[in-house]
Amino acid sequence: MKRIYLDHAATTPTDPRVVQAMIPYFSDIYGNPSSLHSFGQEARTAVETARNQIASFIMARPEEIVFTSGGAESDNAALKGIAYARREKGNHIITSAIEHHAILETCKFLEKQGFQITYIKVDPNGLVDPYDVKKAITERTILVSIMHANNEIGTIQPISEIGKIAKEAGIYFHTDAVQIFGHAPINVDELHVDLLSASAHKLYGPKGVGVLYIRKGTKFTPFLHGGDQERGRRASTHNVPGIVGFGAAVELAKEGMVQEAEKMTSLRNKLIKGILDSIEDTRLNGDPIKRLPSNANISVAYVEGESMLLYLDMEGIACSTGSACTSSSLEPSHVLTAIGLSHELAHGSLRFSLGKFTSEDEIDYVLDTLPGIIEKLRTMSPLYRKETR
Amino acid sequence: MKRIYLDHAATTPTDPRVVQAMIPYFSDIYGNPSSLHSFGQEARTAVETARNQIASFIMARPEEIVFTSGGAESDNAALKGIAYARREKGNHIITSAIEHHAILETCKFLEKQGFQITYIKVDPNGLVDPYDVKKAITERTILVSIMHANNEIGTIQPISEIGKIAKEAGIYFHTDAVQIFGHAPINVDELHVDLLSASAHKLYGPKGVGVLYIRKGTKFTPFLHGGDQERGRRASTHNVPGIVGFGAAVELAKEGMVQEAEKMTSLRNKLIKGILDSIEDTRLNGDPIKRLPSNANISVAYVEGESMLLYLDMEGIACSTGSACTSSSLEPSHVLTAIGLSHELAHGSLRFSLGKFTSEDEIDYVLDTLPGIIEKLRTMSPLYRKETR
Amino acid sequence: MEPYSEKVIDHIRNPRNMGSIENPDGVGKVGNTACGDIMELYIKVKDGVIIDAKFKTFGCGAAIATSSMVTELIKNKSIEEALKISNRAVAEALDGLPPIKMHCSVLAEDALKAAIEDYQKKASKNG
Amino acid sequence: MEPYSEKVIDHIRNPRNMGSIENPDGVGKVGNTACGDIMELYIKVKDGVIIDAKFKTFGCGAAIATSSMVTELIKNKSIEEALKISNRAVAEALDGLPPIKMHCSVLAEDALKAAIEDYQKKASKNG
Ligand SMILES: Cc1ncc(COP(=O)(O)O)c(C=O)c1O
Ligand SMILES: Cc1ncc(COP(=O)(O)O)c(C=O)c1O
Repeated sequence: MKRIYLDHAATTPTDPRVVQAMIPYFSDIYGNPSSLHSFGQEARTAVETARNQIASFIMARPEEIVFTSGGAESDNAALKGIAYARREKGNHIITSAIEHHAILETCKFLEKQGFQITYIKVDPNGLVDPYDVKKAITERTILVSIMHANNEIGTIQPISEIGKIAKEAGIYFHTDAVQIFGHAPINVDELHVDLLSASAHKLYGPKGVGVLYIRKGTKFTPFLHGGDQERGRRASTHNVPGIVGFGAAVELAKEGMVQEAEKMTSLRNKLIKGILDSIEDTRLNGDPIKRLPSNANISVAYVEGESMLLYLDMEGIACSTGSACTSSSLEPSHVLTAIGLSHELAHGSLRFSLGKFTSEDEIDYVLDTLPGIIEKLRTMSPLYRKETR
Repeated sequence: MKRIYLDHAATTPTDPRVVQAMIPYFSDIYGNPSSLHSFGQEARTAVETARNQIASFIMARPEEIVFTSGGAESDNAALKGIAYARREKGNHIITSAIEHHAILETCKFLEKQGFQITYIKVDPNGLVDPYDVKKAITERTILVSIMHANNEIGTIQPISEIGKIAKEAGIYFHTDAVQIFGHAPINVDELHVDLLSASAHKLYGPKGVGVLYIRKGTKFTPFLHGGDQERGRRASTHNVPGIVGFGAAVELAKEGMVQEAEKMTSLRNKLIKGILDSIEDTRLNGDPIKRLPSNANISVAYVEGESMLLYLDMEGIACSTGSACTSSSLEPSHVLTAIGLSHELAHGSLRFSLGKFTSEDEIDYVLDTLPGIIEKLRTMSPLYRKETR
Repeated sequence: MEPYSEKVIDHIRNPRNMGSIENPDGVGKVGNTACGDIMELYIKVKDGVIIDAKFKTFGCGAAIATSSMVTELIKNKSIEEALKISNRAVAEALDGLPPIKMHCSVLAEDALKAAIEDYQKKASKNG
Repeated sequence: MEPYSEKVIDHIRNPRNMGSIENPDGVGKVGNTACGDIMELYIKVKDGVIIDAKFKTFGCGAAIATSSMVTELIKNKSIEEALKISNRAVAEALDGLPPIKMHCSVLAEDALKAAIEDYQKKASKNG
C-alpha cells in the first residue's frame, strides 16, 4: 500500500544526511564534552560547531544558545527560568490561550506556586492582538510568552510587534518557535525576543534535542540543575550526536527552506482548495494567509476526527486531529475551541501537515481518497441527515 | 599514537550493536509514538519494547518506567517530583554529602523554595551509615535520596538497608543508580527503592536518554510539564532512537555484565596495585571492596590533578580528576573533601574508570607511563623536596 | 494511547449493522457533541426477541466499534438477555479497549438500555 | 571549559625554565593548596637586569604555562620593565586562557611581583 505521511507537525523523518553527520559521534568520537582529555575535546568541538551553526541561523551569539532535550524542555525552562529568577520583581506572566501544552501546563504549575497568568484570547483566525498584550501588562508582569506559529492551525503571530511592546515595557519576551524554526528565517533581534524555543525533530533533525535561545544578560534560573554544562544554564552530559544532528539539520534548512516553503504552500493550497471544493460543509481553520506553508487544518461537519484519521490511516494516509478522543482529557483541542469552533466542528477536525518530501501525487491521492471516507462516515453519523437537507 | 580511554564513568562509547538497533528509527520508522496512525504506532511499539526490556532488567513493571533525557533529568525529576507532590506532608529531605551535582544542586534550589535538606556525612571510605539516615528522619521528612554507587570514588552504598529504613518510616526513597545501572544486577524490590535514576550513556547506550523508575502508587508531580506522554509524568516527543538504544544497551548488559565486572575487577586491581607499588606517596580513594569494578581513584601527593591529566593525555591516556581546576568553582571535589582528604590530596587525584573493552595491554601501558609523568611533575612541584626527604 | 485490538480495528473498518431501521420498535439516543460521541441504536423486536439492530454513531474508532459490537451481541437475543449485556461485555467481546476509551463502551451500554426502555414504553402503551 | 590554546599546550608540554636557582637574588612564593595552585619564582639579577629566572609550580595546566611564560617574558628585562608585565600580558603571550583559568595568570603576576619585591628588599639591605 502507498503510505503518505502528512503529519510533519508531529514529527519529521530525520534527513539521511543528518543521520550521516551523527553516526561518527556514537562509537568513534564518543567523549564527554566536559572532559579535558582529547576524547572530550573532540566531542566539545563538535558541540561548539553545532552551536555556531544554530546561533548564526537566528542571528544570535553562540553563548546565547543552550541545548536542551526538546521543545517541551525549552518551554519549561524558559517559563520557570524567568519566573524563579524574577520572582522578587513580580509574579505575573502573560501568554495566549492557544499555546502548546508545554507552555500551558507549565503555567498551571506556576499558578500553584503563586504566579498569576493572563491567557490572551485570539481572534477567529487564531491571531493574538498585540494591543491585548499591551493592555494586560501590569507592574508585576515579568514575562510575556507568545508562540511564533501554532502547531494545530498554523497561524503565525505578529511576534515582532509583541516583542517591541514587551521590550518597551522592560519585560522579558519568550516565543515558542518550535513549529516555524527551520522553515522560515528567524532573526532574534528583529523579533525582539529574549528567549526562543526550538526542537530539532520538527526540521528533519533527531528527536530528543532542542534549543533555548537566551539573550545575553537575561536573568535566568536553571531548570535542570547539576553540572557546569552550558555555562551553568543546563546540566547533563551533552547529547553529542543529537546536537551534531541539530546543527546539520539547521545547515540543510538554511539552504532549502525558502524553496521548500514555496513548494509546500502551493501543494497545501491545492489540498485545501480541493477539499473545500469537493466536500460540502468543510471549513479551513486558522488564518488563510498568516499561516505555516505546511499546515492545512480542516473541520468536517457531522463526522468525528479520530474516525476520519483511522479511515485515512487504513488507506495509508497519516494525519492528526484535534478531536477529544485522542487526548485523555476528553476535551476537544483548546486551540479549536479558542477560535470559536462548536464542539462538533472541533471534534471533526483534521490536520494535514506537509513536508519537504511531500509530492503532488500524494496530495492528489488524498484528494481522491478523502471524499469517499467522509461520505461513509457521514452515512454512519446521526448528525448527518441527507433526507432532511 | 596509542589512545587509551579510561574515563568510562564520564561516558562510554555507544556499542556498535546499539547503534545498529537505533538506525531504523531515524529515517524509516520515524513516527511520533503519540500519533494514532500507523507511523506513530510502529514507533510506539518500539518504545514499549524498550520499556519492557528495561523494566524486566530491574524487576519492575513497564508502567513504572519513565523515559527522560538522562541521569541529571531523572535526578531533578525525582527530587522535585516528590518535593512538590508531598509538600503538605513535609518539607524535609535527606541526602548524602557525596551525591552527584544533579542531586546537590537540585537540593540547593529546593532549599530556596523552603525545603530543608540534611546532608549525611560519609566515613573515610565514602560509606553512608544507614543508622545516620535513621537518626536524621523527622516527622516532616518526605524523601531520602542516597546514590547507589559514587561516580568519583566508586563506593557502593548499602542501598537495601537504607531502603528498608525509609520504608519502615513510610518515606519515599530514591537512589541515583546512574553509575551502577547495567554493570550489576538491580532489583527494585530488594533495594526497597521507590524511585531510581539511570542514564543510557553510562552502559554503552546513547547520550541524551535516561530512565526514572517510579514505583506504582508513588505520588509524583511532573518535572517536565506538557503532553500526555509517559502517562502524564513526562512531556515531550519521545526520543525514539535513543529509547530503542537504551533498550538494546540493557539487553547487552543483561548478557555481559557479570563477566565484564569480573574482568574489570582484575584489571582494576592490577592497575591500583601497580600504581601504589611503583609510585611512592600515592593512595587509593574509596572503599577497597565495596566499589565499582571499573573504578580506580588514586591520590598522588605533591602534584596537581589537571596537570597529570594533561600529561597523560599527551601520552594518549584519557582519565579524569577531582581537581578544582576542572570546575568553575575552584573548589576541589566535594566527594574527596567529604572523605577527609587534605586539599593537596584532593587536588592531586586521578580517576581511571575501565570499560568492557579495556585490555590488559592498556593497563600495562598506563603502568609504564604514569611513573615518569609523576616524576617530572614532582620535579616541577614546590611541594616535593627530594633533598629534604 | 494504547493501540486498538485487531478486533476493534476490524469493527471500525467493517462496521456491522450500520444504518437505521424504519419504524423501529425501540430507539436509544445517547451522548452529545461536548463529550465527542453520539450514538443511536435502533431495534426491531418480535415475540420478545431482538430480530434486528442497527446503529448510527458520531464518534471515535472505539465508539464505532462498540456500537457495531453491541448490535451484534443483541441480535437474536431476548430482551432479558440483552439487558444483561454490560459495557465490560462489549469491551471484552472486542478483545479489550484502551483505558481512556472505556467510556465508549459505557455509551454503548447506555444506548442499548435506552433503546430497550423506549421499546418497553411503546409496548406498554400499545399493550 | 574552553580548550587551551596551542601555545598553552606547548608550554605545558615543554615548560621553559623549570626548576630553582641556587642563591637567587629574589624569590616569590604565592598561592596555597586550598585554591589549588602554588608558584615559586626565582630570579637572578645583574645590573638591574634579570639574567635568569626559574619556576616551580604545583597547579593545573594553566598554572604551569603561565609560570613558564612569565619566566620567558622577564628574562633579560630590567626590573622596571619586568614590573610592567601584567597578568593580561602573560595571558596574551599565551594566546589567551580559558576564562575560568585567568586567575592563574594573576598568580603568575603575583609571583613575579613577590620575587622582585624580595630582590629589592635584599638589595636595599646589601646596598
Ligand atoms: C509549538 C510546540 N511547542 C512545543 C513542542 C514540544 O516539542 P518536543 O516534543 O520536541 O518536546 C511542540 C511539538 O511537540 C510544538 O509543536
Ligand atoms: C552519579 C551520577 N548521577 C547523575 C549523572 C548525570 O547523568 P547525565 O549526564 O546522563 O545527565 C551522572 C553522570 O554524569 C552520574 O555519574
